[in-house]
Amino acid sequence: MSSSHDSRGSQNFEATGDYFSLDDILATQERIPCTFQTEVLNLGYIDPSLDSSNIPKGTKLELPFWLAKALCSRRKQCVTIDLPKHYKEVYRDVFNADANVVDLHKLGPYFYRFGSHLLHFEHPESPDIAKSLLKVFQARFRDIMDASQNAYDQDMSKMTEKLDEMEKVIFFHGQKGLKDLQMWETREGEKIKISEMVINHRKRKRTHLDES
Amino acid sequence: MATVDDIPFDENGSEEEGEAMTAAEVLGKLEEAWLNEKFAPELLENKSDIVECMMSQIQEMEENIQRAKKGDFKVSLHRMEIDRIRYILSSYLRIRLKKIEKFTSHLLQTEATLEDPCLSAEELHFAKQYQSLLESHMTNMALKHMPPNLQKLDPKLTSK
Amino acid sequence: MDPSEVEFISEKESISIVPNFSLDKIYLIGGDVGPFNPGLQLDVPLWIAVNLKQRQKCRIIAPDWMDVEILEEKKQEEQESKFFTKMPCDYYMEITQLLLQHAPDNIPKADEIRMLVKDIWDLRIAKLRSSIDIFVKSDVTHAMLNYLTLMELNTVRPFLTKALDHIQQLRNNVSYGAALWSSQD
Amino acid sequence: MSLIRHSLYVGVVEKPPPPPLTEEQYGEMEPKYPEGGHYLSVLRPHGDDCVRQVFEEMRALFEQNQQDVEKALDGAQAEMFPGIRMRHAALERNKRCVLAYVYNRLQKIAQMRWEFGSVLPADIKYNLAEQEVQWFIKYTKCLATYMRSVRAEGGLDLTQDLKPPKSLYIEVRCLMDHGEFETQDGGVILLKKNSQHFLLRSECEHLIRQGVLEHSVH
Repeated sequence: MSSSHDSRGSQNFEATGDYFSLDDILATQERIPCTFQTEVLNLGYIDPSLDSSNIPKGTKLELPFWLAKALCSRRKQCVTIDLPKHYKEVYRDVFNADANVVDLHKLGPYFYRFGSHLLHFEHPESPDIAKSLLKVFQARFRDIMDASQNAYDQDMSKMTEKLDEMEKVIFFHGQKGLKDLQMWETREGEKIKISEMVINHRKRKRTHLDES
Repeated sequence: MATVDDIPFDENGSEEEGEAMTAAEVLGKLEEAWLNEKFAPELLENKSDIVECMMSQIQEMEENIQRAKKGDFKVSLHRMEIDRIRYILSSYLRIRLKKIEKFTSHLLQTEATLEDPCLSAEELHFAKQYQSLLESHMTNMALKHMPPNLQKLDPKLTSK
Repeated sequence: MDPSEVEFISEKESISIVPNFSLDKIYLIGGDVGPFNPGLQLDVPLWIAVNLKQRQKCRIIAPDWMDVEILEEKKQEEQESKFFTKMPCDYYMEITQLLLQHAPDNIPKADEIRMLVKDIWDLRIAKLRSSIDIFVKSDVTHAMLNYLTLMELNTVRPFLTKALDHIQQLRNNVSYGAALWSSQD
Repeated sequence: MSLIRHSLYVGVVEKPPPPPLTEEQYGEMEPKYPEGGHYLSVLRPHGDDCVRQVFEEMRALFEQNQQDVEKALDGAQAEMFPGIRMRHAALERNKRCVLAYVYNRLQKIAQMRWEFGSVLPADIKYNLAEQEVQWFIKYTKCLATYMRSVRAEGGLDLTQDLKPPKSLYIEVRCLMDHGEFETQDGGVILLKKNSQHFLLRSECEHLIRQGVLEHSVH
């Protein structure tokens, strides 16, 4: 079945549809450097290094996106945020030079999704981040496409381990298309097959038996 | 003995703009609906009249086959055709069902506002049942164990 | 969509056969077929042709375009054109595959045909990939991919829809960012 | 009050979402991936204990917030506000994580109806919470009602005809002893391991999908 064609703007990463998404939950768990602008009573325990029952004003902590966002609402800003380092200008310049060599997985497996969430903070550099995200993907796209279409039989882990999660999804869709076509050409595709879940269930049972 | 060739074509053709369609035309419409549904990300308007018409065509053909000689060469072609049509029908309805499961609450919310219903009567029934199964499970497994102000699902967040 | 489904659709295409048996007209739901007379050529849907051939009840006549000379010309044309050329048949890949599998003895120069069709396919797929890349890198939101066949489009469809969804999202980010910027001015 | 250190999602699909607010810096989480970013199709046992721990954490957060709200109403608004907000965010986050956990498991369980059929293998059932087993049964019923309602006698079994048909009959090999099987034309055949049969595609598709028979293509 086709993907959900959302085109409601960047906000939609946090709006409808993604509430139950495990990927989005993981992406919003990524952390952002924050500085507390107010003291927070009784919550010092969230960071053992604080050594205090309160979080004093001026404390610098890396908070997950979901928490930073809640503390940053327009009504009253409890924290100010700094950009995570790989969304800063230095990194953007590196991407500009050659996006293809960058290991996006290492920089955060949800590079694009988290980056899009970051725009929520309306940081002065937001427009540049947005442009950079688009450019990085545009630059990397050809390699992802070619790799996914050319080398079904080769070990692709070298290629995929540098991909962001979204890129991986795209890559595997490409691989699947190629594989389906090959199955069709060899007439393997005609064959009615045992269902995936039954196979996995059997495999697990077998390893289980082997272990015991 | 009646043969499979006695299928009346035009009698069961559904009415569209007052004109009777032949069975072949209805089949064409079904194929079109199937492909459209396959490629559209959202749920399209239901074509239950076409589905019903094709189902009864198949049924009638099957009854005729029952009466025909066993091993008749013609029969096997008719049966193959039935298999092909049944495949389209079930693939079509399956795609719709998956979409209904995916967008249940959104579909139920908008269904009321639509002039032409998107869901067939049977699909609507399924959607309602599915929705209530989902909601009661979420309540029993999670929501009712949460603090009082957190026991509701926010439809703005959860319906897609 | 699985390629087997595209093939399924192509099996509706009409093809000529020469039967070796006789039978009255058959009234199928999808339309009449026949009558069949030994040695008399007639058109039937591909799925019936393949079925009859499997039972050795007919000889299949290769479609006009399934001809070495025509395909060589086609290949040349495809090579020289920047754009996709119109294929002689929307289901060239599927029909070639099916006929070469089930009726190779009825297709003159079957091996050469297989190679040529494969070459044409490869040329077009390479073109398709470059067009996709250009499309992704450019700022246009609609691509005109004239004369692509369903099977060709189908091999990239899941991949392409995912990639385009993603690009769309990132583009929206940019306009969202730009809107913010101007509202702050 | 203390936030309970827990690791929710040990029981989830193979790729664990992160724990909600935990005691130490929210816990580092390297999601383990099966190939292709697809979640494993077999569910791990339901993480009852972990979920219960999250509920306890939520209760604690909620109670603390209630106390702080009272203090805020007594005039300490500015001091209390940031803490209330933080805890509220953690509550919403926990809620989302638990709901996503429950929801994603349900999706898998529904999928099982399509792949295993209407009877689940015992060891799969064992990994489900009692309410999940009940849900499977209800979903199966709900689906059956729908499939029956597709007009015409007997309805339309949507769990078969998953591939375009190529021929009426197919050759199959039996992968295990399955006992007697009544064919559509009334005959009875014995499905014995390694025996080969020529059956109507429509009557043996389910058995192939469930791994009793193997479709031989030449």
